[in-house]
Formats: sequence, structure tokens, C-alpha cells
Amino acid sequence: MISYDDILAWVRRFAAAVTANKAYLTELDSAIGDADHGINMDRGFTAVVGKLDGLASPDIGAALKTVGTTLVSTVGGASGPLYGMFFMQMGGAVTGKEALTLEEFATAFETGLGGVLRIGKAEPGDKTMVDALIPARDALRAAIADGASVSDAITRMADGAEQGMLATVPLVARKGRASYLGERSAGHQDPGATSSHLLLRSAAEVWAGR
Amino acid sequence: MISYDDILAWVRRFAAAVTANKAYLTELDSAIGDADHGINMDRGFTAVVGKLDGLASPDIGAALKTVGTTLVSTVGGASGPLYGMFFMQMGGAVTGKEALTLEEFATAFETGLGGVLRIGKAEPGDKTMVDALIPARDALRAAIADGASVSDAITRMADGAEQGMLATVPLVARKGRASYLGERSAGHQDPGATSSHLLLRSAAEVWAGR
Amino acid sequence: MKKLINAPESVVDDELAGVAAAHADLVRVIEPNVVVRADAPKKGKVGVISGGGSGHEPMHGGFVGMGMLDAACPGAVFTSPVPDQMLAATKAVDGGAGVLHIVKNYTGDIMNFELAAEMARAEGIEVTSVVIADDVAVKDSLYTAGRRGVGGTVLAEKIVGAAAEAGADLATVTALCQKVQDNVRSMGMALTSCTVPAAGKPTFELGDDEMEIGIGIHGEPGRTRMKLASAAEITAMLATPILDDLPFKAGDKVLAFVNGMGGTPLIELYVIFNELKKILDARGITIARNLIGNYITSLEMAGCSITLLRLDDELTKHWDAPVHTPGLRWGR
Amino acid sequence: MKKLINAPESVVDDELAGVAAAHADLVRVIEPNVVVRADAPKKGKVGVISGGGSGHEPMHGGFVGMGMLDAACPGAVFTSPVPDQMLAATKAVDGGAGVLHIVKNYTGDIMNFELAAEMARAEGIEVTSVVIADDVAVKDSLYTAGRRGVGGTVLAEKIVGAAAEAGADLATVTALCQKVQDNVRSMGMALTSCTVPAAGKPTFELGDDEMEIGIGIHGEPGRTRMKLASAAEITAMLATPILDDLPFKAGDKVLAFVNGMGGTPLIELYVIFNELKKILDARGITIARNLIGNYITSLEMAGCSITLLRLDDELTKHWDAPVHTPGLRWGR
Ligand SMILES: Nc1ncnc2c1ncn2[C@@H]1O[C@H](COP(=O)(O)OP(=O)(O)O)[C@@H](O)[C@H]1O
Ligand SMILES: Nc1ncnc2c1ncn2[C@@H]1O[C@H](COP(=O)(O)OP(=O)(O)O)[C@@H](O)[C@H]1O
Ligand SMILES: [Mg+2]
Ligand SMILES: [Mg+2]
Ligand SMILES: [Mg+2]
Ligand SMILES: [Mg+2]
Repeated sequence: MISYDDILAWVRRFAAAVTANKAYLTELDSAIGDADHGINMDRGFTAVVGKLDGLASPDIGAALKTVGTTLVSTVGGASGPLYGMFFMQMGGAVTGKEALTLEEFATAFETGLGGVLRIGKAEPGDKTMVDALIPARDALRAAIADGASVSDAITRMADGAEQGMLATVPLVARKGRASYLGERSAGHQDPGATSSHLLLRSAAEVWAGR
Repeated sequence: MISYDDILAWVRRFAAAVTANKAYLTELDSAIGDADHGINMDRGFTAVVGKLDGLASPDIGAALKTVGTTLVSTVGGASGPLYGMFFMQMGGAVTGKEALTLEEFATAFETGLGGVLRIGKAEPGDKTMVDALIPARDALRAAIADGASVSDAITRMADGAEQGMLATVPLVARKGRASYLGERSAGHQDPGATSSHLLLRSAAEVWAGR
Repeated sequence: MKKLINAPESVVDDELAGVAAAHADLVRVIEPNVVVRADAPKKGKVGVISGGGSGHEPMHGGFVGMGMLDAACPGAVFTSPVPDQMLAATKAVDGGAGVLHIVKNYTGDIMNFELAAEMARAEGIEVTSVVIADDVAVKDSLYTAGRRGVGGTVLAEKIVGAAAEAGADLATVTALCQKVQDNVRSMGMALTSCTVPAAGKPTFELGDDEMEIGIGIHGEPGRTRMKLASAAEITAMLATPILDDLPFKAGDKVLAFVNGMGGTPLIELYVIFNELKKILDARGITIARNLIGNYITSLEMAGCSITLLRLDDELTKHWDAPVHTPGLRWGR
Repeated sequence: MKKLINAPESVVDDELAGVAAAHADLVRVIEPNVVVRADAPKKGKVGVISGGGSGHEPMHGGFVGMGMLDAACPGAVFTSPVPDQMLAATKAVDGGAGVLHIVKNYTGDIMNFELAAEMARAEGIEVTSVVIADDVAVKDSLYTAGRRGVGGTVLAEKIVGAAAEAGADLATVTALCQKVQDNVRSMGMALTSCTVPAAGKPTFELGDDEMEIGIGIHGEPGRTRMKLASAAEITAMLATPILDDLPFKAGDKVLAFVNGMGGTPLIELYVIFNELKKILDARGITIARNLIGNYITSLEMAGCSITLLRLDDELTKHWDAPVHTPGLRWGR
């Protein structure tokens, strides 16, 4: 089972990872975007962390929704609505729950991903965060089918995101700012796919050995 | 005697020297001024050279006045009126003459210098072209008193200008743009004193061996 | 990084405080970072708002005032504002006749404005949106994010603002904005990169003899990097794709907008305008109106963009109408 | 050197051609490089002219038009114009009521204007001159070239132009210009040098963490070089010598002019204005009017200057009067 505290620990660990990788994410965005992805994410997750302590009941759905609405209200840019919608929709799928089975976590994750796809309208291969999130989902589903532990399943999920992230390098972007570069966007790793990998790597780290 | 052709050769040689030293004079002006002295002088003397061929009678006074008015009309900045006035006044002192004795040349030069002092109001030691022109005049007067040849006298005159030019290096400027720098103007050679030295060095070169 | 700022985190707040102090007769600044016309809401008047990342000044905050925008939402530097801002702006300017959102075509702007529009509609305010996407440097395709919104936005805000000021209804104002979009094309270039304050170093590096053609307004690198060229050549490189795209034809009257990217002095923009005039003359196109200056910028980037808007009597009339904002003013 | 130009030799001519093409309703450009108000000479109106090196755009050519200058004489970049220009300008604007020459205090400007004034007088035109020397960075002394004319010039041209437009006679217009000079003080700083086109490289070199305090408007190095500081510190370094010099006192009303040097974006100028407001508030000085933007520039230099003008009712009235020039416009 994944507890309420696990979820909060995950969000906190990701927030710390974002801060640690702020310059790196911004650097990636300066190659094919507008040099703000790390700054945007860090602004949002600094605000998120400030909200976590004030949460009243141990409701995973409510907590994730707070993360989402805080991101929408503080990040801006493309990543604000996208990550915001991800957390809001993920939270909506588990309203009132104090703990999640791996299956429930997977379903919630898929609901969040659905929100990203709906508002961002990106297809796999467009060189966006979707290219990390979809392989992550697929890896998680496969791990569950294999009967993997929480720890193993989430690690395989993070590995899936990592491969997806690396696979964005040769792509020519069709969505987001990188698309303005046309062919010149090839050869660079997508910043949003990179932060999405960090998101799932943080989960794998928090839940290691479980 | 200094002939009409000698005077024209002098002006032409100085014009060539200005072109050759355009970047150097501008460089000096960028240290303590506004990086245009070489450009200004070159613009003016390019125009002057264009006028020389069209001169009708062999009148030294008229020729020098044409040089002066052309400079006034094309140079601008501080050096335009100053060099313009120099040549206009010098020409005015020898109107109608086809040749000059060394004494006549000296008097005309002094009249030109008087024009510079009148409109520029600079004192010796203010770190301007005056600091090259006054020692030049003094050296010429001394040479004439010694009974020197034209060639020797003008060379001593150029040497005087050169010493005056070098002596501007440690000075703190009190006139011209360099004065805005206050103490920071010390340690740099004055651009106008440098072009004034070139003016007289050109004369010495043209009349060498006479 | 060399900037006249106190700290990267405070740039936008400090700037907005300066705007509020300088132009209290025209605008007020409300939470969460919205520049609102001093006399908003005006009963019965359609509200016109826009917004986008900061770093493009005077756009958009400098265009709030009589005859132009009713409110502007400045995000962090080069980052779309958040929906809370557009919602607050929409509510602050709603005089009962509805509110038009003028949105530049960037994924972030589109999504954040759309969220705000949904929230505003949920509160009972009628909201329409027009997306400005005028940058011919970007290939237009159904499968991509599409063209960026750049210089045409300034012209749209002026023209649409005039119509709203004159009392046009929401449908008319919205259609007029779409008409501007349909008749405007732009392209830009950079001589230098710019530095996002929080990033601290230039977004891209350009050699001393290089320029970027086809840049946007966010310090994004452009489509091609090439050796520096003359003003005449650069103007042709920008004007030709614009002219061929709409296409503009002999006999057309246009508004020619030569825009500086923030670090380019006026003397150079007039040199470009002079070249543009020659190109349009040769094609039989008349420059009926012009705008020359730094109006939609990328921080301190050196470079320029050209925008051409095909004019008719309606667009010309609204362009000529009085405007009184910090950044654009005539007629009163 | 990265500039949007065709060639260093043609910058000024190309720019003037652009100005003439863009603003034919306001100005015409006559030989030898004089920007003249389209409707000059106006019978019975005092003519107001100014001039100086190019590279300070929009000053002075951008200030020719209704309610400001009747003509401007642009020299080569950073080089005083030649007397032929000021003579042509004086003759072109003389409507029989005399002509005022507004001269910035530089040796070159002073001498060239003086030669022109002598020539104009010889042709029977009454000419007066006022020298603007407002830069407190330069020590004022009888034995030096004295203070430079900088930002105060823009304010003088606007105020004096309004009085001339309203029909004031030459003595009154001249006295008013002197009054502006007596009540205005400025100081500037640079983050970067600028590059004179014909020189091809920066006039001075500044380290990545350095700035120059006390610069003029010709890319001259300033009085002191120091480590980069915050906007608040820089504003204090510029404002304090200005305030102490006149001196400005509690209860004074001022026009606060925050000027960009050409390469500084508006966002930074508003940050500076915000700091200036705090300093003046603390001293009990009221900012009754303000002007924020790039109005008297040094090519593409990054940096700013602050100008304060002590206002009374007369100066305020003329400042507020309508003006319609390419560079400054309000009231019509
Ligand atoms: N339509 C989209 N769908 C999904 N992700 C997207 C889309 N557009 C952009 N992104 C992601 O957003 C990232 C950029 O985020 P960020 O830099 O914060 O916003 P912005 O592009 O507005 O500056 C990209 O790297 C990409 O992964
Ligand atoms: N008042 C003056 N009297 C004599 N010479 C002067 C005076 N002011 C400046 N100069 C000379 O002019 C030179 C600068 O000329 P230039 O650079 O062409 O003009 P500007 O200073 O207007 O840019 C100085 O180096 C100095 O020698
Ligand atoms: Mg980005
Ligand atoms: Mg000089
Ligand atoms: Mg962004
Ligand atoms: Mg000069």
C-alpha cells in the first residue's frame, strides 16, 4: 500500500529534486525553449511545499488536488497547466482515500496523464513530457501484470520515463516552443520530459525497498 | 621660399597622414573622448583634397581659406571649427601671395594659432591641440632667429609639436571632452595634439632638404 | 548578467510598482499582478484584456488605458501568466457587455487563458478569445503548436481597443480582432540573445559576426543562424516571407510596423524602415500608416521585427482613433 | 560590431531618409541634413532649433514638430553638426520673430553654433542661444569646458517649444529656456559601452561585473568605474548628487525623467523609476510629472540617466501643452 505520508514524501522529494535541478532544467529549456522550465517548476513546487504543512485531513485526493491547483496558480507557462492538470486529475481519481493500492495508484496516474493529453493535445513523439509519461505508464502496467512489488513497479516506471526522456533527444518537436525551431530542435533532450522523469524517479527513491 | 605648390603638397601630405592615422587618432579619442577624432579629420581632409584640384589662381591665401571653410563645413565637432579657423586665419594673413618667406610663413601660422586660441579659449596645459601648436611656434621662432634653413626650421617646428604632444600625456584635461574625465584623463595622449603634430610633421617631410 | 534590477525574483514586482507610481492617472495595479485601467469597469463597454510573460514591455501593461486594453496580465519573465490573473482581470473589467481575451499563440498562453475563460464563464461572464498567430518564421501546420503571436498583437490591441471604446459589442469586437489576425504577418531577427534574469546567462550564444533569423519574442533561437548582413539584406529576408505569405499585392495599403527587440536604438529602426519602404515601393504597396520603435520586446535583445497589416477603411479608422496609454498615445 | 546598418558612412543619411519617409506629415529633411518642421517657417512665430551629433535618437530630429522644435541639425554620429546646417535650419524656420538656438554644452557644439549664429545675424536674422549644461557628474568650473548638456535638453526643447507655439516672443522664449537650465540637473551611468559605427569597436571596455558612473551621452567613459550594484543603489548614486546640487528641497514639485541610453529595456527603467520615487518620497519631494523611456540615447549603450526639473506653474503649463512630434506626442 501507498500511504498518505508516502504521497507527501513523494511530492516533497520531487520538490527537492526540482530545486536541485533548477539550473539543469533551465539549461535544457534554453537550448530549445525560453530558458525558464526549471525556474517555473521551482516557483511552483516552492509554493506547493508551503501548502503541504497546512493540509488538514489525511486525504490523498485532496492533497494531490491542492498540489495541482497550487501549480496552476503559481507556475504559468505550459508546464503550469500541464502539471497542474496532472495532479488535479490524479487527485480527483482518489478523493477521500488515505492509502492506495498499486493498482489504484496506476489508475490515478493514468487519469492525471489523461488530463495532460486532453489540454496539451500532444501525441507521442511530439517531443514533450508525454514522451516520458506514456512509457512510464506502460512500464507500470507491465510491472503490475508481472506482480512486482511497489518498489520494483515504481522503479520500472521511473526507468520507463527515463528511456522515454532519452528518446526525446533525436526527435523534431511538434508541440511546445521547441516546435518553432523545426529541424534544429533535434539533438536536444526535452525539458518537460526531463522533469517528468525526475517526478517518477523521486517516487522510486521514496518507495525504494518496499 | 615656400611656393604655392609646396603649400598644396603639405595639405595633401597631411591629408594622407590623417587617412593613414585615422584609426590611431580615433583610438586615442576613445580613451578620453568620444572615438571620432580620426573619423572627423579624415572626413574633412577627404573633402579638402577634393577641392584642391579645382583651385583657380596660385593664391596661397585663397587656398588656405578654402581648406579652412571646407573643414568648417564638413568636420563638425570641436576639431572642425578649430582647424577650420586655423587655416582660414592663416590664409587671411597671406592673401594674394604666390610664395612665402619663412618669416611670412611663421607670421601666418601665428595668425592661425591666434584663431584657435580665440575660439577655443584653451590655455597651455589644458591638454589640447594648443599644447602641440604653441611649442611648434616657439621652435619655429627660435629656428628663424638661428638663421636655419626652411627644412631645418620646419623640422624643429615639428619636433616642438612632437614634444608638446608627448607632454600632454600626464596632463589632466581642462578643455574638450577629456575634461569630463577629470583625473582619469591623465595618462593618455591628446588626440588633437597628435593630429597637430602630424600636421607639422607632414610639412617637415614635404620640405625636407630645402 | 548586467541589468538595472534589484534581484531576479523582484523584477516584475518592482516594475509594476514603477508603472503604478508613474501612471496612476491611467492604470492601477491589483493583485495578483494585473494592470487595470484606472476607470474600469466601464458599464456597457466590452472589456479587452491580454497578457503574457513579462519582458516584452511596453506590451502588454503599457497598452492599458483609453482606447486600447482594459487590463493586462504580466506573468513571470517569458512565462505565461496564471489563470488567476486572467480571471481577476476579466472580473475587474467586466462592465456587463462581455470580455475579449487577446491571446498570443503559445501553448502556455493558450492553456492558461482557456482555464481562466472557463472559470470566468462559470462566474457568469461572457468571454470570447482570439488567438494571434502572425509569425511567418514558423511553419503553419495542423500537427504543430502553430505560428507564434508576435508584432501583430500590438496592432490588434490598438484596433480592437478603439472599437470597444467606441461602443462595439462583443461579437463585433471579436470579429474585428480575428480580422486583424487574418490580415497581419510578422517576422523577426536577433543580433544578440537576451538574458532571462532568473537564468542569469544568455539564452543562446551568437558569434560576433552572426545573427539569428526567425526568432520569436522569448529569446528562443530562430530557424537559421547566418553571417551578419546589411540592413538592406536583413530587411529583405524579413519582408519577403511576410509579403509572400498573405500574400500582400500591388495596390494594397499597409500599416508597416518596424519593431525593436529592446536593445536596438531608434536610429537603426529608421534605417530598416527606409529599406522596407524601398521594397514595398517596388512592389506597388503603399505604406499608409507606420509605427517605429520598441513596442514588443525581448528584454535587452538587439534585433528587430517587421509586421505588415493590410489596411482597409475600418482598420484604418480604428488605428487612427485616439489612444492614451503609457506606451502608445495620440489624439488626446 | 553588430548593427542594423548598411555601412558606417551611410547610417545618418539612411536614418534621415527613413525619418522623412515615415513622418512626411510632420517633417521634411532638407540639405545639408536638416530636419525641418513640415509647416515651417510660421510667420510671426519664434523659431526654436537644436542639433548635435547623431546617435542620440529620438533627440533631436524626433522632436521636430508641433509644440517642440522647428528644426534639428544632426551631425555625424557623436559629432557636432557643421555651421552650414544650423545656418540652413535658422533660415528655414525664421518667421521674422527670431530664432533660438538650444545648444548642449560641448566645445564642438558651442563653436559650431556660434559660427552659425554669426552667419545668420550677418544675414539679418535675430538669433539667441541658450546653453544647456545639466550634468552634475562633471565638476562645474570656470577653468574647464564645464558641465555637459544631457537629459535636461529634452525637457527644455519641449517646454520652450510650447511657449514658442503659444506665440511668446524671442526674449521670453530665451528666458524660459534659461529658466529650465537653471532648474534642471541630470546624471547618467552605463552598463555597457557603445560602438561608434565608423570606429567599429566599443569606445570603452567594461568588465562583466562593472559599471561606469557619471557617463555622458557620447560613449565617453564616466568619472568612476565600479562593481555592478542593485537598481536601488544605482538610483541613489545618481539621484543624490542631483538632489544636492540644485539643491532640491522638501516641498519641491519635480518632473522626474528616467531615460534609457538606447539599449536598456523599459522594464528596467520602471524599476529605476520605482526606486527614484522612494528616494524622493523620503525627501518630501513630489513627482508631479514624469517621463520614462529612451529619449536621449548613446546608440545601443545599456544604462540610464536621471533628470530632475523643479517645476512651477509656468513650466508645468508648457510641459502639459500639446506636442506632436515623431518622438513625443500628446494632446493631439
Ligand atoms: N502541448 C504540450 N503537451 C504536453 N507537454 C507540453 C506541451 N507543450 C509543451 N510541453 C512541455 O512543456 C515543457 C516546457 O515547459 P516550460 O518551459 O515550463 O513552459 P514554456 O514552454 O511555456 O516556457 C516542454 O519541454 C514540454 O515537455
Ligand atoms: N577648447 C579647445 N581648444 C583647443 N583644442 C580643443 C578644445 N577642445 C577640444 N580641443 C581639441 O579637439 C580634440 C578633439 O577633437 P574631436 O574628437 O574631433 O572633436 P570632439 O571632441 O567634438 O569629438 C581634442 O583632442 C583637443 O585637442
Ligand atoms: Mg520554457
Ligand atoms: Mg572626439
Ligand atoms: Mg516560458
Ligand atoms: Mg565628437
